[in-house]
Amino acid sequence: MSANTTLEPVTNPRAPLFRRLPVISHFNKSVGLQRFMLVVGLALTGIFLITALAAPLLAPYGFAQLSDADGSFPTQQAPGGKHLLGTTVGGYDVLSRVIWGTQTALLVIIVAVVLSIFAGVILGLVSGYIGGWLDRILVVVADAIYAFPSLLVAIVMAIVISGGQSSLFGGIMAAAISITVVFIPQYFRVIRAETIRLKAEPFVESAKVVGASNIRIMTRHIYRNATRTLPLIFTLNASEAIQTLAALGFLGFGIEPSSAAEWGFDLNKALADTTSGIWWTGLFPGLAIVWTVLGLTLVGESINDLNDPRLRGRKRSGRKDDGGPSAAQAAIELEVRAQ
Amino acid sequence: ACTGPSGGGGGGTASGGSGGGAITFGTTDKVVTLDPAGSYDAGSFLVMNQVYPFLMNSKPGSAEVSPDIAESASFTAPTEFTVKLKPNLKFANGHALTASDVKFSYDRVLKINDPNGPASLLSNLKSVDAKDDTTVVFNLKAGNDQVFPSVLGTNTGPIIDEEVFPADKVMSDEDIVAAKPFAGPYTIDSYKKNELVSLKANADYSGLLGKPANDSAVIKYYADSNNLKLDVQGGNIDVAGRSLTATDAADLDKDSKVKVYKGPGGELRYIVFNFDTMPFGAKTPEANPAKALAVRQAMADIVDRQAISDQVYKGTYVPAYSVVPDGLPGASQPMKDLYGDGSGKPSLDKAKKALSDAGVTGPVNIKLQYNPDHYGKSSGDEYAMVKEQLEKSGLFTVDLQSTEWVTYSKARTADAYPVYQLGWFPDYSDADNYLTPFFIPGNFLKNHYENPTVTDLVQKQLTTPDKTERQKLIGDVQTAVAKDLSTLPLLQGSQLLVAGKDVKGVEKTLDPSFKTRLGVLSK
Amino acid sequence: MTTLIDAPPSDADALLPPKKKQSGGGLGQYILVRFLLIFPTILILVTLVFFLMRITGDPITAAMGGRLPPEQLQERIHSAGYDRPLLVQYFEYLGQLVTGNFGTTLSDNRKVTEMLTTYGSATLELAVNALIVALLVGIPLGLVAASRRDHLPDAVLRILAILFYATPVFFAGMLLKLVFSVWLGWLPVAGRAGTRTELSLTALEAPTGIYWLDALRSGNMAAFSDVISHAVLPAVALGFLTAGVFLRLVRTNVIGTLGKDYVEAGRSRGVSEFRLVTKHAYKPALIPIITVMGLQIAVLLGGAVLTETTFEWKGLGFQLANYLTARDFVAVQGIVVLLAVIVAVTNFIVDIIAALIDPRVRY
Amino acid sequence: MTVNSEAVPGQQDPERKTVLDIDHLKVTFATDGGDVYAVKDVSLDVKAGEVLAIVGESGSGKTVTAKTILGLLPETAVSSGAVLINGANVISLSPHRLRQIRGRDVAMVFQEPSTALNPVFTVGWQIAEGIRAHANANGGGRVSAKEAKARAIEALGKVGIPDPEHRVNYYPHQFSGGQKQRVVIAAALALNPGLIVADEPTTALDVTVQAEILELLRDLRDKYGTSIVLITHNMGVVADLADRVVVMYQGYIVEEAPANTLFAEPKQNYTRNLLAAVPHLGRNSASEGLTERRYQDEEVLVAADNLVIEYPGRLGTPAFKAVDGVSFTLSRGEVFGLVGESGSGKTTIGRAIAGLNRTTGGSLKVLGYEMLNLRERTFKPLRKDIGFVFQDPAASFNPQLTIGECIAEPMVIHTNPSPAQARKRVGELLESVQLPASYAGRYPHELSGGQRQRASLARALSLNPRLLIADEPTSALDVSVQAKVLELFRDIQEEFGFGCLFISHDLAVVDILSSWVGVLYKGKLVEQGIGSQVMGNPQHDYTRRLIASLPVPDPAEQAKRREEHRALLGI
Ligand SMILES: Nc1ncnc2c1ncn2[C@@H]1O[C@H](COP(=O)(O)OP(=O)(O)OP(=O)(O)O)[C@@H](O)[C@H]1O
Ligand SMILES: Nc1ncnc2c1ncn2[C@@H]1O[C@H](COP(=O)(O)OP(=O)(O)OP(=O)(O)O)[C@@H](O)[C@H]1O
Ligand SMILES: [Mg+2]
Ligand SMILES: [Mg+2]
Ligand code: NI
Repeated sequence: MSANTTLEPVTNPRAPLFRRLPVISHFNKSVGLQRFMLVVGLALTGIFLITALAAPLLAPYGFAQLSDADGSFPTQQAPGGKHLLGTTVGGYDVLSRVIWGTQTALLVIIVAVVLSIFAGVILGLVSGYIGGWLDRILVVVADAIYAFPSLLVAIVMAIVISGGQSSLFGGIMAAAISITVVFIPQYFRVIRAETIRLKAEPFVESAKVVGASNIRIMTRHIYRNATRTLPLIFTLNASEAIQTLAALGFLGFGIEPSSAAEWGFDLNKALADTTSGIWWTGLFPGLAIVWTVLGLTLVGESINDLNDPRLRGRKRSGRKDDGGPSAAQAAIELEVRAQ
Repeated sequence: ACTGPSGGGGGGTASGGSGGGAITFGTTDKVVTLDPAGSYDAGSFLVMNQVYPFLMNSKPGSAEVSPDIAESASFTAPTEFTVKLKPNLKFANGHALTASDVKFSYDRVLKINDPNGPASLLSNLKSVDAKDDTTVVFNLKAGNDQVFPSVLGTNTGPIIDEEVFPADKVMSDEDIVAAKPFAGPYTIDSYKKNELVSLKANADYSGLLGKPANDSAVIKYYADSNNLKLDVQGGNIDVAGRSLTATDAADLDKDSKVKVYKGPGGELRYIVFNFDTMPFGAKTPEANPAKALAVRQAMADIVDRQAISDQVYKGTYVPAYSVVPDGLPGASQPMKDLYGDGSGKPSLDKAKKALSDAGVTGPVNIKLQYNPDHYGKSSGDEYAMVKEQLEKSGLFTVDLQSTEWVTYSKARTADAYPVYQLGWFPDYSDADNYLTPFFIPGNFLKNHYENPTVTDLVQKQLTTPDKTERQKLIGDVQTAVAKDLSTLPLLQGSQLLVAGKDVKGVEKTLDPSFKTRLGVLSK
Repeated sequence: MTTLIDAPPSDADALLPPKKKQSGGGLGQYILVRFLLIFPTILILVTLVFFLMRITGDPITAAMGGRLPPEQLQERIHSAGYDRPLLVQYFEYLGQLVTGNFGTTLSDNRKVTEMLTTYGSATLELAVNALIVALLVGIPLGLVAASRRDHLPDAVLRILAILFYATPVFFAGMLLKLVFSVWLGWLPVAGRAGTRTELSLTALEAPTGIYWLDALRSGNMAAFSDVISHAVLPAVALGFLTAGVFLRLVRTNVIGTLGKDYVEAGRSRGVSEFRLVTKHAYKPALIPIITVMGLQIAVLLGGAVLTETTFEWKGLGFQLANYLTARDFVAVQGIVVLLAVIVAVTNFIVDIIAALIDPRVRY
Repeated sequence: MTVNSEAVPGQQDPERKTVLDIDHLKVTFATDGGDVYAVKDVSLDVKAGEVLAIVGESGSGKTVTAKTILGLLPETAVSSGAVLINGANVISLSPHRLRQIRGRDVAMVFQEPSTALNPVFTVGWQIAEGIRAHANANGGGRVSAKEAKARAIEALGKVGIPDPEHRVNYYPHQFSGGQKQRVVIAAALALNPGLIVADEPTTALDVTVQAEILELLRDLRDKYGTSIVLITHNMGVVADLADRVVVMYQGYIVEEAPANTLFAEPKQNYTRNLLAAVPHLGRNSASEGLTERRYQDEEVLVAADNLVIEYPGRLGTPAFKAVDGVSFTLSRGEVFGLVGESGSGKTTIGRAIAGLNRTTGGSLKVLGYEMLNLRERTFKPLRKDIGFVFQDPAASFNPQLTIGECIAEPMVIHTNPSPAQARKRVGELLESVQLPASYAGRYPHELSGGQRQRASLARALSLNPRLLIADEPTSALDVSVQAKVLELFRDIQEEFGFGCLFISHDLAVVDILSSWVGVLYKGKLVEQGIGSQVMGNPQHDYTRRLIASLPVPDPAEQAKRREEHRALLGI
């Protein structure tokens, strides 16, 4: 009689908190190639995060700085000397803008993902649990938005929102909210699907039989179990947020250079440079995008694989046949008799 | 009025006319519509100027308008502008082109009054009379309108076939092309909107622009000026027009396969001051006209136009020291003398003095707005530089913000922006086009600037037939507004055309009329 | 943008009759309901876009805001009817839609239907090209990765897949253009065809708008090779993005089915590993793969905006960006409706195909 | 080479060839939590034409041993020792040689017929695939598709699929569960292997179907002399089919004996306990000697009258009647046993009583409350009087909460106790189900299956319910654990005296607990009565078949029963 394979608990709830944290618990579970991918992803992401937090220290100049005590920066200067990665057509220091860009990217990720998690989780929980017409309508709406090219939704939203001004805050909010709109359906779908699955789980039903109220069931029983996949979605969506932000910037719906440094925008401006032999203005922002997305995606993918028992690799039993429990039959006999 | 047989010259690729092979012209300006009643933009005009006849047009090399398919055109009374057509004019479809078509063309623009159309240019036109087959009289509301002849050479001006166009609605491009109502230097051979237009020289045209030097021309449309640049470099197109970025232009300058031609440009980029809301403006708590003026003056003293031109635009835009771009009859450069060091360079001392004289202490906070998507990709860099210059003086702190165009153009007239960027492409090549729309009450800036003297001067120059006198008046207006600083002109665009080495005649179309005539190109 | 997350099965399934129905007539009804679901989807998108676009402003301000005094602007807006109550405009628009009248674009005065066919065929061509690249690259590599799971080829392929995905289309496009067009000069920079080819194709009677098809029909081989050489870079830039997703999708699903009892059963009968991967595991995996591939059409179209912009490929995505800037809501709505229809119909077809592959649905 | 030709279906022939010889097999898995020693030391052999049963509790290493025989272990496993099939050692064989052996020398029958068949290929294709895979190895060149198909048809015929020429083109879903298992067996038979390894081949099937499959396997052995390694945890199946039995425990073999000997005189303690724990129909019945229904005069807790429960069809499809006109009563103190095959509607009735399903017709009164048109708000006060024990104890606890929190949940909702009160009460409850009070702080996955089911019982009892619904509370447990839980259940029921609806598909289990038994068949209650009478003297045809199909854990008795019921079962 083989037990039903229910989703195995991702973490042992009693292990020390530290080891239970999403990424750390995943790290402990990983082996071999998967650990390699996770580690590379964590390293890339970590460098990104550190750069973002320490941008004021790391960046030689401000993101919109055009001159220093020695006078105006030269424009389109090749990498080297005072400007390690060169300068742009407007005279910005490329290195500084790449570094400050991490901050913009991080802010947008955080705002976008936090907003969409909130909205998506609440909607998903309620819709999945209550069901009925509300659910159907939300599903059709979410599916419609989900099925529609998300970048286009983001563009439309960016226009609607950037009706405000492109101050740093305004610009980031515009980008973040437009990304949020795109993500809500994703969170909604995932959480709703989980909720529906969990709703039929015996432990939820057992709460129902003892007369727990809907709110209590949603908050105490479903919520925590339904949100287990969130770290995964978080990382994957974070990388998508970067791409969407960059795409918006590239298409000219992003954040202006005087408000913040934004890679997609810089890349857009660099198009003309690249074909004129000025490769440094476009290459570095582009690589920064690839770097960040690669890091986040690697982390997300690894978490995904590690969460999925089917996909999780396991180390081979190293010892071929050492000591092992080759204890004698008699020992068993004892054990058996003792029962 | 139309007698000619219908359905004349069909397709056929037989080459006629003079000149050599086809010329390919690449541009990023898009066509709104080929129907003159429905468009008011450079892209549409580029095609219209090749295929439609005009009463007045400007000859290659000159900005002055003179009769195109007309024999003569002049004021026969202060409010009567009479045009006499050349005899036996014909459209490419065989229909005769008569005074009745002319009347039809102008009536139609006014009647349709399309939201995208040019009807507003004809605000001084009361009615049009076709006296006989070749005589047309334009009845004006205000007399002696010196710019009216110029207006006839703008988007409103194409003469169209009344047998083809519906009188009350805009016609689709495909239908227009199919009906061949063309009588300009070219006719349209094949048409793929905003992708490819192929033109064929029109043997029947005998107007001002002359016979094309090539027998056919192709206009190819690009969205990204970078691709345009790469294609002209690669020889896929012969000439690339307008909107090349500074980097592109600088790079092309170095390329031996192509030649960059630069001509005077009509585009003006300037900063607008809202007299109500700018620092010390009339509606601010510390309203003080003198201080406000001092702030404007100090800014004018400080901005380093040459630096912006060099750094951001690599010389594709040049400094502008007047509200009328250099090169137009009557243009002067009053701001060169009035502000800065007197030679166009900035002067910090002068700025300090201006402020302290007016009793302004401490750095003035300027809320500066620009628009990132309407005036080219470099606006951001341009204004970053303005901010940098202002702040470096220590006299200003700048809060620089940008807003997307539609909101921007609404908000600016709603007093939302105290100090902001705008740009201007002229409707026609006349200094007045830089004055009337800006400095008389009810102007489109809506910046609450009013100076009766300026208003008087502007109206006076408009009706002064004598050229020298008029130019002097125009100079006076420029000086007067330069003193008031309703706007602070920064840069003036130049026209850029890039052509393969083998292309001839490019420089002929680079004149202050800002019109591209494909007919002068050949190879 | 793409999503690498395994899409949960479409929620719309909740509204459908159970797929795995044993009784007769199930498929017919399934198809019908699935088909009917297209309409609310489109209605929702149209509604959303309609109201969103109105919030963003009107085309007249967009075009004339820098030229006309506010009074004149207002007068023009009024005469165009854009200042009427939104609901009135909305129902008017819906009424037009129902009668198949999509209107005329505001910013360049073209019949929306004509505009849609012109640019739609360009986008279709790009999407098909990219899809071919993606399938050719993604599926075999995905199978390799799945069968060599956790070994070196798998590692390399997975990182490659993520790299494909992590590189924004426009960055990839820029690099491709730089290398193959500017430096090597092998392939054209942008556009769908050279000027001469384009002219000859335009002259063609009843062109399909799919250039390589037209070129083939015209029998002009020079034109054909010109068209193909133009198509390569965009197809690769967009195709590889999707190929990364396909690779991963195939890998995950095939690994899933490889762990199923029936594969084990096949193995226990002595079936070779190659056949186990390519037949026993691949075909059942195909059902979810196809479903998610269907969702990828949205990604492809989204990516097309960027690809088209980068390569000056005059298709819907390219136009959409333009029309959005011009606040040409008639055009934007037209394109959105078309894209929504494409996405909905593709997903519909994909669901039907998936249902047909799955023999359980047939009875 | 194959063995079948020389097989003799005799019984005790020492000369018979050994087809499988396992020698000191060890299998270790690498897992997240370190190495798992799944098989520690296993040696056994199988003679031609013999049925060897491997029994043992869950996790004892039966499946791993079976998979090793075909070399099907995952990459994470490392094995040592020897597994000789016709002289070739599977463990050290090259993948290519291994592939030749699989299917030809040894074949496998899986537990779940529905997952062992690829849903997107026809059964014929799947069988032929195995045949063609061996085409070249046999030296006979390629087998044409047609020939392979002919052989597939032949194999289908052998396992008793009617109309095999036609059915060969069917997809798996077009067969019933039992037929699917026949197809799986046909696929295994296709190359006439000398040995078939069958891992729990009947566990997923209803008893009636199980009887048919067992008959089929016996037939194969008798007709073709195929050796069978039969893995099962069901002692009845062992008694029915096996010649020899191997008992596994924690990766070791603890006992090996001919079937008759083992059942008659088990040598090892473990085996003895195991056998004792197996419920045996007719022994230890709760209704022993009753002649009329007990507790008839007690308060009626549940009264169903012509109860109908439908599951709504989706969008136009007609509703599905899961329960159709069922009438019964359940009184205080009584244990009502509800049996029936899978899908007969047992769970549906249980859930309806607990207010988890809506009823659609007839009347269902629970504690006096009419469940038709149930309104959650008015029903809620009654919930504290109803307890529910779920089938799978692992799934019925929220993995994020401790056992204590879970058990306290009903109290918190209904009586709002102080934390100290709750803690105290949880301790008492745990003790009443014979768990240490300290277990309250553990998380569900830190308990064994049997312990979890006890905790689940404690939770159901926390508010002293008057009515308890237990839906297959022991079917997820090993027999030995099941026996203990059943015993506990019986004690507690006697102590608390609640009325209980006890649902199970296992007649023997129901018989142990309930005095009144109802038999459900396709949503209809075809028979109800005193347990011993229903089991001993079934009235309804279906009940008779059900009882006849149930193998009893005693080879001699089972052989007799088989003979008796041959006609009834139609085999
Ligand atoms: N792939 C695997 N990875 C790690 N451990 C495994 C694997 N397969 C089986 N095991 C472990 O090996 C042991 C024996 O498992 P096996 O499947 O043989 O049990 P079983 O006797 O068949 O039990 P059941 O009656 O539940 O089927 C168990 O402890 C199990 O957890
Ligand atoms: N939610 C549901 N929707 C539709 N049909 C259902 C649903 N739940 C159960 N059924 C159907 O109702 C019938 C009775 O199901 P039920 O779960 O009561 O059977 P059961 O006797 O408990 O079987 P088992 O022994 O397998 O648990 C089955 O045919 C089943 O397919
Ligand atoms: Mg097992
Ligand atoms: Mg059940
Ligand atoms: Ni995406």
